[in-house]
Amino acid sequence: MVDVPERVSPLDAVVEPGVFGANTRSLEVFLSENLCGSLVQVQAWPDTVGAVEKAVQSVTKLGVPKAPATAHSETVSIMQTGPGRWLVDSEVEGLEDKLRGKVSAKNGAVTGLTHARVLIQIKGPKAAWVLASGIAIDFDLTAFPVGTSQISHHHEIGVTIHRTGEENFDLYVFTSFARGFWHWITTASSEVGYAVS
Amino acid sequence: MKRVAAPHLGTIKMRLTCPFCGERDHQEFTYRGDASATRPPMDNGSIEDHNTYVFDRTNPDGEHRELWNHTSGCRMHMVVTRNTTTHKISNCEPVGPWTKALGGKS
Amino acid sequence: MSGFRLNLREGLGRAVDHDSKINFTFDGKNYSGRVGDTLASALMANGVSIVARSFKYHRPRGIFSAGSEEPNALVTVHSGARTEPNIRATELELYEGLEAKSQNRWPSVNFDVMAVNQLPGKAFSAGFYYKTFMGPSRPGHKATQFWWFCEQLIRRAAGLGKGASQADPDKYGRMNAFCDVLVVGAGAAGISAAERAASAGAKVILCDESAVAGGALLSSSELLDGALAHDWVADRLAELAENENVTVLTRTTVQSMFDDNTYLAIERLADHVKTPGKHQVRQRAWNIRCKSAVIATGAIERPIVFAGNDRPGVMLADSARRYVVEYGVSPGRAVCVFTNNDTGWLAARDMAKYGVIVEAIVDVRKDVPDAIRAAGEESRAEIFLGAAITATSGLQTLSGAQISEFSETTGEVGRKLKKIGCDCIAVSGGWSPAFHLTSQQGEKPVWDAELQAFLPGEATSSWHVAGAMAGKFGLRHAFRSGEEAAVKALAEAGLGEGESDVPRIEGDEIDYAPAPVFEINTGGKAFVDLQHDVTAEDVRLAHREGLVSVEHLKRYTTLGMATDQGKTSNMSGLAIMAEARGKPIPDVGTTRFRPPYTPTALGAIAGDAYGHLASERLTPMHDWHVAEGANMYANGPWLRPESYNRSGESVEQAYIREAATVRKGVGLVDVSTLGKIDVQGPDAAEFLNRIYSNGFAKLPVGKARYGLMLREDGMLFDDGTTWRLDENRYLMTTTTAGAGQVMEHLEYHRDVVWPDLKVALASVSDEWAGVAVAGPKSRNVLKACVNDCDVSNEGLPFMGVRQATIAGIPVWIARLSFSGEMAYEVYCGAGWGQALWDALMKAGKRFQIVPYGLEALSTLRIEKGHVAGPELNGRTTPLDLGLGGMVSSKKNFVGATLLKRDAFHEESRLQLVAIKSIDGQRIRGGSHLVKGNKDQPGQTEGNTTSTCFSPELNCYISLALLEGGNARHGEKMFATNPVRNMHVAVEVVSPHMVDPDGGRMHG
Amino acid sequence: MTRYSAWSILKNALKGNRDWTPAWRKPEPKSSYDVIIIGGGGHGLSTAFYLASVHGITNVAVIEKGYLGSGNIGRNTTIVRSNYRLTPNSQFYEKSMELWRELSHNLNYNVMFSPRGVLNLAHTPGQMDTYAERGNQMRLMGVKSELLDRDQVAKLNPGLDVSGSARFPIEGGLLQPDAGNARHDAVAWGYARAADQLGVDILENTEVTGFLKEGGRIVGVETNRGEIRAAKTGVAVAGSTGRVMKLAGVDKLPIESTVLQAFVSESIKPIIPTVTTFGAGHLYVSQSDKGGLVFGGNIDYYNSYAQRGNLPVWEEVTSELVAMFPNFARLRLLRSWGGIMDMSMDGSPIITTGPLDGMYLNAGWCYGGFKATPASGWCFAHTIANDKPHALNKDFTLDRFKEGRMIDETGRGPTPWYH
Repeated sequence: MVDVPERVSPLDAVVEPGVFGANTRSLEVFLSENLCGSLVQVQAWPDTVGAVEKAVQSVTKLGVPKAPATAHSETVSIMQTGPGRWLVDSEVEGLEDKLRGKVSAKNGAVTGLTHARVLIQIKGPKAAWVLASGIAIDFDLTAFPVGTSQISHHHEIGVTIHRTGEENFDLYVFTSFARGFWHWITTASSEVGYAVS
Repeated sequence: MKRVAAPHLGTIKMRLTCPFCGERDHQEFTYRGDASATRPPMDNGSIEDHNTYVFDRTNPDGEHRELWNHTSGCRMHMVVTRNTTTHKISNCEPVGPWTKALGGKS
Repeated sequence: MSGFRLNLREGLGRAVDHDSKINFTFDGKNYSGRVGDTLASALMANGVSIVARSFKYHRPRGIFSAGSEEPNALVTVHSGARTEPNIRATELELYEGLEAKSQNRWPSVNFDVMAVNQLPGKAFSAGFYYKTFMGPSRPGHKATQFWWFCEQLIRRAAGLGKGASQADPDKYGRMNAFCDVLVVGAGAAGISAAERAASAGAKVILCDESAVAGGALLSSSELLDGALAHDWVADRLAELAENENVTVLTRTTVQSMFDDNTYLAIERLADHVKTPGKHQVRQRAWNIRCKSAVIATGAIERPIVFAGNDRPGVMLADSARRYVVEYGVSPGRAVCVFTNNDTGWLAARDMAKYGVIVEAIVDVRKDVPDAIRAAGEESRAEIFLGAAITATSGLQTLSGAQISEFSETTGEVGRKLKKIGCDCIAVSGGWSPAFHLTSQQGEKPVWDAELQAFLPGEATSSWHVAGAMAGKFGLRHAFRSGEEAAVKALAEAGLGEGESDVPRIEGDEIDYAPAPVFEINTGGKAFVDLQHDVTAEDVRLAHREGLVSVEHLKRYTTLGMATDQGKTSNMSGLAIMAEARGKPIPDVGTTRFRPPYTPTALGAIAGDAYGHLASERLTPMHDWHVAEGANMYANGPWLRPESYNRSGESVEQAYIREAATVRKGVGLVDVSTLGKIDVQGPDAAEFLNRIYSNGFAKLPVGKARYGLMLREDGMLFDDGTTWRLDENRYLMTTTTAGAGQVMEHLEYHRDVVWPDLKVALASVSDEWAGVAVAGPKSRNVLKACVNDCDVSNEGLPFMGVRQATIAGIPVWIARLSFSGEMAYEVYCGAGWGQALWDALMKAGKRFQIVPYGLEALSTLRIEKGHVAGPELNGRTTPLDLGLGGMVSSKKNFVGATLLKRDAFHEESRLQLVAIKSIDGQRIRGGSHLVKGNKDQPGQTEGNTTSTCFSPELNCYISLALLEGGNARHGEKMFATNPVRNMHVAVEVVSPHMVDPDGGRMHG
Repeated sequence: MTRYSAWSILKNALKGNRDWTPAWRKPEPKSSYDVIIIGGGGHGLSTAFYLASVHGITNVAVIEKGYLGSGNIGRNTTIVRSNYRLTPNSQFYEKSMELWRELSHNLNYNVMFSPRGVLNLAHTPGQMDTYAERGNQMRLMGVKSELLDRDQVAKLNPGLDVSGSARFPIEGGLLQPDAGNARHDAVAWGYARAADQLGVDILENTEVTGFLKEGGRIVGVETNRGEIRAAKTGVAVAGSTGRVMKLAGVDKLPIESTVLQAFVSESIKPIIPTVTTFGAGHLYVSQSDKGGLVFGGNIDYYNSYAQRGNLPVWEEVTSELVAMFPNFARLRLLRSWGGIMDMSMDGSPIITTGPLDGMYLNAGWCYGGFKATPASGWCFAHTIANDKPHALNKDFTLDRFKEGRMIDETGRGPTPWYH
C-alpha cells in the first residue's frame, strides 16, 4: 500500500521567499502561503440548522459561529459563508468523513473543498491597505472586526477573508486562480515593500 | 458583436444590501432582471404562459422589482426594488428557501 | 503680455520658495523658475507670452487663468513613451528638468503656418463643414470618396497634441475607501466642514485638486485670527492631518459622482516629479463610498466677451491677482482691469500693492460702493465708470486697449474715451459656481438673478453644498456654510453635531454680484470659447439657423466641447443666445456637465486593472504541459494544451498523430477545466430531473449519465455527464465555458423557481483534477495502476462510476467516452493532479501512451459526431442536433414547453450533418455550404461548425449545420471560404462517421 | 431655402453670414396629418424623409418631446457597419450602407460618412473561424470583408499590442474595409432639414401625453400642444419605447431599457485610422475628425431610464482599451455620457405594423441604432405607406420571439443585457 502523496499547491512554483518592492528597510507587509488542513463546507436545510450546528460542534469541539463572527482554535477555524452554511478549516484527520458521518442528507450536505482553495496569509501594518487597494470592502476595524470573515472578490477572483488579528488576514482563494491572485497581491504590496516567508 | 470570455469586470456601482453579507458594490452581484416574471408551475403551463414568462417585460419607468444574485459573495438571490429613473434603491429582500430565516435581516 | 518676477518679499510670492532655482525647457529653450511655481507662473515670470495655438484658427494664445479652468495654455510634457499632450500649464507643478512643448503649431508657436485658417474668416463659421464637401453630384461611392479625401486633410490639421506611440511604462493604482463624510475642496468652506465633521468623531476624507490645499485662502488679503490667511490655513491643515480619522488628499481631483454616494477621485502621486520611483504608482484612483458628502468646489471666474479678447495678455482678473500674490509674478508691465463687479477692483488694489502698474480700471457700472472706490484709489489707476473695453490692439500679443462709454442698461457702446497702452487686460465678468459634480447626477441648477449665476439644485441624495459653489461668497459665508453643510452630513452619517472653531476674520466685505453684462457687442471678432475659436457671431449664427436649444448651440458651434468643457465660456455663450432669443437666461437653460470634472488619464481609471485585464485559470498539470512544449490555448479564462508538438511538427501533424494514437493505442488528456458541481440533498434527483431534458430520476448509484440542459426558450444551453455518487449525492460536469452560467442557472431555479426543493449546490471545479484516458488500451493502463477496484468490463461497465486508489491517491473513475473509444475519466483532488498524471503516464509507458491536446480531443469527437461548444451556439435545439431521443416527453423540464413551438419542428431548420472533402482539399473553419462554384457560389445554406483532418477516414471532415440537413445525406455541395480563398467539394454525410453503433466504447 | 455648397458659404460669408435662414421651420401643429411619427431622433426623422421622398407622403408630422435629436442619435459612438452573421441582419444593414454612401448628397447636408474600415480583433484560432464564418456570410451577401492575420492587423493599427505576451494575444481580425463612422448630429439635422424642405412638420418640445383611440384604433395623439389626429401613427422612440407604448395601453413588450455609456478622450493628432473592436471583451474605439478617441463597451446591465451610468463600466472599458493600445494609458478621458438602449430579447430590431390598429412600431435597437438610421427609416416608411413590411424587415416582427423565430446574433437568448 503506497502512502498518499503530498498535496501540491499551484503557488509552490511561484512563491519565492525574500524581500521585495519599495523601502524594504521598514517592512510593513508579510506574505506567506499555507496549505489549509482539510477544508469542508457544511450546508444545512432551513429546518435543520440546529442539528447541523450540533454535528459540527461535536466534530470540531467549537461553538458554531453566526456570521460574520468566526470560531477559531489552534487546529480549527469555522466561518459562516451563507445562511445555514459553514466553511470548516481543520487539521483534524478525515474531517470530511467525520462530518459526513454526522450530517445525513436529511439534515444537510457536506462538501470537501480541501483542494479547491489555497490559503494565503497576509499580515503587517499595511496588510489592510494592500487588501483595500483591490477588494471593495471596508477594512476598518469597526466594519471588519478581528474574528470575523467576509466573502468578496478581486476582479473575477473570489476570496473568503478571515481577519485573525488587527493586522492578520487569512485569504482562501480559488486554486485555479491562485497564481493570478498572488500576482496581484505581490504587485499591490510592492508599492510599500513586502517580505515572503 | 460576438463576445468571447468577457473579463468579469463588474456590472455596476450602485450599492446593494445583501441580506446575508450586508452592503456591497453591485460589481459583486449578477443582474437577473424583472422579478415579476414567474415560471408557470411544473404541473401545468401553456405555451402562452411560458412565452409571457420568458419574453414579456414590464420595463417600467420608475419602481422596478428585479432579481440579483450575490455571485461574488454568499450567492444568495434577492429582490431589489429600485427606481429606474433615479437609481434609488428602496428595498432589498431575500428570495428562496432562506427567506423566512433571514426575514429579520433584510 | 510681458510678465516678470517681482522682488519677492514677505507676503509676496507666498506659494514659491524665494531663494530656490529650478531649470526647465519650453520648446527646447532653457528657463528657470522657483520651487512652488507652476509651468504657467514660471513662463510668465520669464516673459513668455504666447504659449499655445487655438484649435481651429491656430491663433496665438496666452495664459488665461491660474487653475484647472484654463482653456488656452495647453502643452505637451515628457517625450517618448511618457509623452503627455494637452497638459494645462496652469496646473503643472514645475520640477527640475521639466520638458514642455507647445503643440498644434508648425513650425513654431510664434509663427504657425496653419494660421492661414484665419484668412477665409467668416467662411469658416460655425457648421460650415456640414454645408460643403458633399462631393460631385454623382451619387454613391463617388460622393463618399470625395469627403473621404477632404477628411484626411482636415484630420491632420485638427487635433491638439500628439499622443505617445509606445506603451506607458508607469503603474497605476486603486484604493477602495469608505468614510462617513467626504469633503470635496479644501478651501475655507471645505476646511470648516472637515473640521466640524472630524470634531464629531466622523471618519473624514478631504480632497483638494491643488498641490497645496487652501483654495482662495492661499492668496486672500484677509487676516484670520490675526494671521495671514495663507499661514492660518497651513496650521489648520496640519492639525487636520494629525487626526487619525481624517485623510487629507492633495493633488487629488474628485472627478465624478456616481450612484449611492460613490465618488471617483484621482490622486496624482508622481506628476510633479520627472519620473515615478521604481515601485511608485503614478496616479491612484480612489473609489470613495461615503455616508454623506460636502461639496465645496468653489466658483470659477468668467470673462466679459469683447472684440479682440483673445489676444495673449487678456486674462482673468482674479487669476492675474493670484499670479502676483502667490507666485510673485507680474502678468505685465502695464495692466488694465476690465470688470462688471467688485472682484476686478480688489485685484487692481492687491496687484498695485505689490508693485504692479495698473493703468486703468474699467467698470461697466455707472456707480460703485465707496469701499470699492477706495480700493481703486489705492491702486493709483485711472478709473472709468460706465465704460467698457471695445477693442484691443497688438501684432500678436496685446499692446493696447480702446476704452469707450458703455451703458449697462441698454448694452450700447458710446463715444470713445481713451486708448490705453497695456500688455495685460485683467477681466472679470463675475463668478460661476463649480456645480459640475452635482450636475453630473442630473440635478438641474437654479438661476440666481442677483449673482447672475446658476447655483446647484436641490440635493436628491446625501450631498450638501457649501462656500462659493453654493453661492456663499466671501470668507465669512464660506466658513458658516461649511459648518452648516457638515452638520447636515453628520446627521446623515448618524453622528452628533460636533463643534467648530471659526476664526476671527478681518478684511473686505465685498459684493460679488456682477452687473448683468456678458458681452460688449461691437461687431468685432469677439471670442466666447477661446480653445475652440467660437465667436459671439457663431452663437448668433446658430440662432439664425434655428439651432437655438443649448444642446444644439453646443453641438453646432462646439462651444464648451473643448478640453476645458467650457468652464469659462458656457455662461457667456448661454447669455448671448438668451439675448438673441430675447429670453431670460434660465429659460434658455443650461447644459449638463459630464464626468469627469477634468480630463483623466485612461490608465488611472483602469487603475490596478491596467495590465491586469483578467486572471488566467490554470489546471494542476499546467506546468507539465508547458514543460512538454505544448502550445497553450486560451479557452475562456483557462489555458489548455492545443497539442504537444514534437520537434519539427506542425500543430496539424501533432494532433493527427495524437488522435491516431488514441484510436489504435491509448492517450490521456487533461480535462480538469470541465465545470464540476456538487449536487446534494433529498430532492437532488427531482431537481436534476427538472433541469435536464432527459430522465434522471432513475439513474442508479454508481452510474453516470449524459444529460442535456435547455434554456427556458427551448434552445440547447449546456451538456455534460452527471454521476450518482450515492443516494443523495451527485457530481455534475459541465462544459468548460459553461460552468459559471450553469451554476447560476441551477441556483436561480433552486432559489427562485423551486424554493421548496432541498438541494445543496457547490462548485467543485477547483476541487477535482480530471484526466481522461482513452483508446483500446486504456483498460490495460488502468489495470496497471488502479488498486482496490475491478476495472474489467463486468467490474466497471460502460457509464459505471467507482472509487479507487492510484499510487495512493484516492480517485473516482467513471467509464465515459467522448472520443468513441473505450475510455475512462479519472478524478482526484487537485493537489494530487500532477501525481495522478505522472502515475498514469508511468503505467501507460509500455502501451506507448501519449498526452493529447484540445485539437486531438476535438478531432476524435468530430469523427464521432459528438456535439460541443461550436454546435451549442445558442441557436440550436436538441432536435436540430439529432438529439431528439434525449428529450423526454414524459416529464416537464426547463425548456420543455417552448421547445414544442412549431417553428422548432420545421424541416427547413439548420440541422446537424457532417461533410467530407471529396477533392482532398482542406476544409477550414467558418466555411459556408453552397451549391455553386467558386465564381457563383450562390446562397448560403449552412455553415461548418467544427473542422479537422480525420486520421481514421483519412480526409478532411467537418460537422456542419445545414438547412434540412437530416434529409440531405449523400448530397454533393461546396464548403466555400472566400475570406480564406478556399472552395472545397464536399459530400454531406451522417455525423456519426466512426463506429456508429458504438461497439468500441462498450466493448 | 439656400442650397448648401461651397459657393453658398462664400456668398454668405461676404454678407457676414447674416442671410442664413433656419435649417428647418418651427411650425405650429396642424390639427391632423396623414402620418404622425413620434420621436424626432434619427429613425423618426429618416422615416419622415423617406415617407416624403420615396412614397410622396408629405403631410407628415414628427413629434419630439425635447429638442430635435436629443436621444441616442446624438449620444452614440457613430459606428457604421454591416458585418453581421445572420441573413436578416446582414441584408438590412447592407441596405443601410448603400443609403449611407449617398446620404450627404441626397440630403444636401454633409453627414461626414467616413469609410475608414471597421476591424474586429480575434484572439484565438477559434475566434478567427467565427469571424471567417461572418466574413464569408458578408462575401456571400455581396459585402466587402477581409480576414487579416496578425501582421496585417499590426500594419493597419501600429499602436496595437500584437505581442504574444499580451494577456489576450491578437491572432488576427475581420475587416469591413468600407464601413466606418459618421457625424451623428449631422445625420439628425440633415434628415430634419431635408424632410422639412419636403413639407414635413417637425414639432420640437411637443410631448405625447396620450393616444387618441376610436374603436380600438389609434387615430392620433394628445400632446402638451393639443390633440393631433392622423390616419397612421408611427412610434420610433428607442429608449422611451416602454414609456410611450404604455400610454397606448401596451404594458408589456420583449424589450428592456438599459444605459449604454459612451466616452471621448481629449483631442489628439490622428493615432488610429480604423474603427477597432476588442475581441476578448467588449470594446469599440475610433477617432473623431476633431481628434478625440470615441469609445464604448458593455451596457450597464440593469434596467434604467437615467441617461448616466456608473463607474465599473468606466473601469472595464478603459482597462480593455489600454490592454489593446498600451500607448493610450496617458491619454485622458474628457467626457462620458449615457444613452438609453431599448434592448430586445434577441438583440435584433423590431420594425412592424401594429401592435394596435393604426399604429406602427420601430424599436429594439440595442447597441445598433445609429448605423441602422437610414435603413430603419426607409423600411419603416415602406411599412407605414404600404401597411405591410418590406422584404428587408419582414423578419423583424414583434411576434417572432413567441413564435420561436429569434434573430440572435450572439446566441445569448432572451437575456437582453447580454446582447
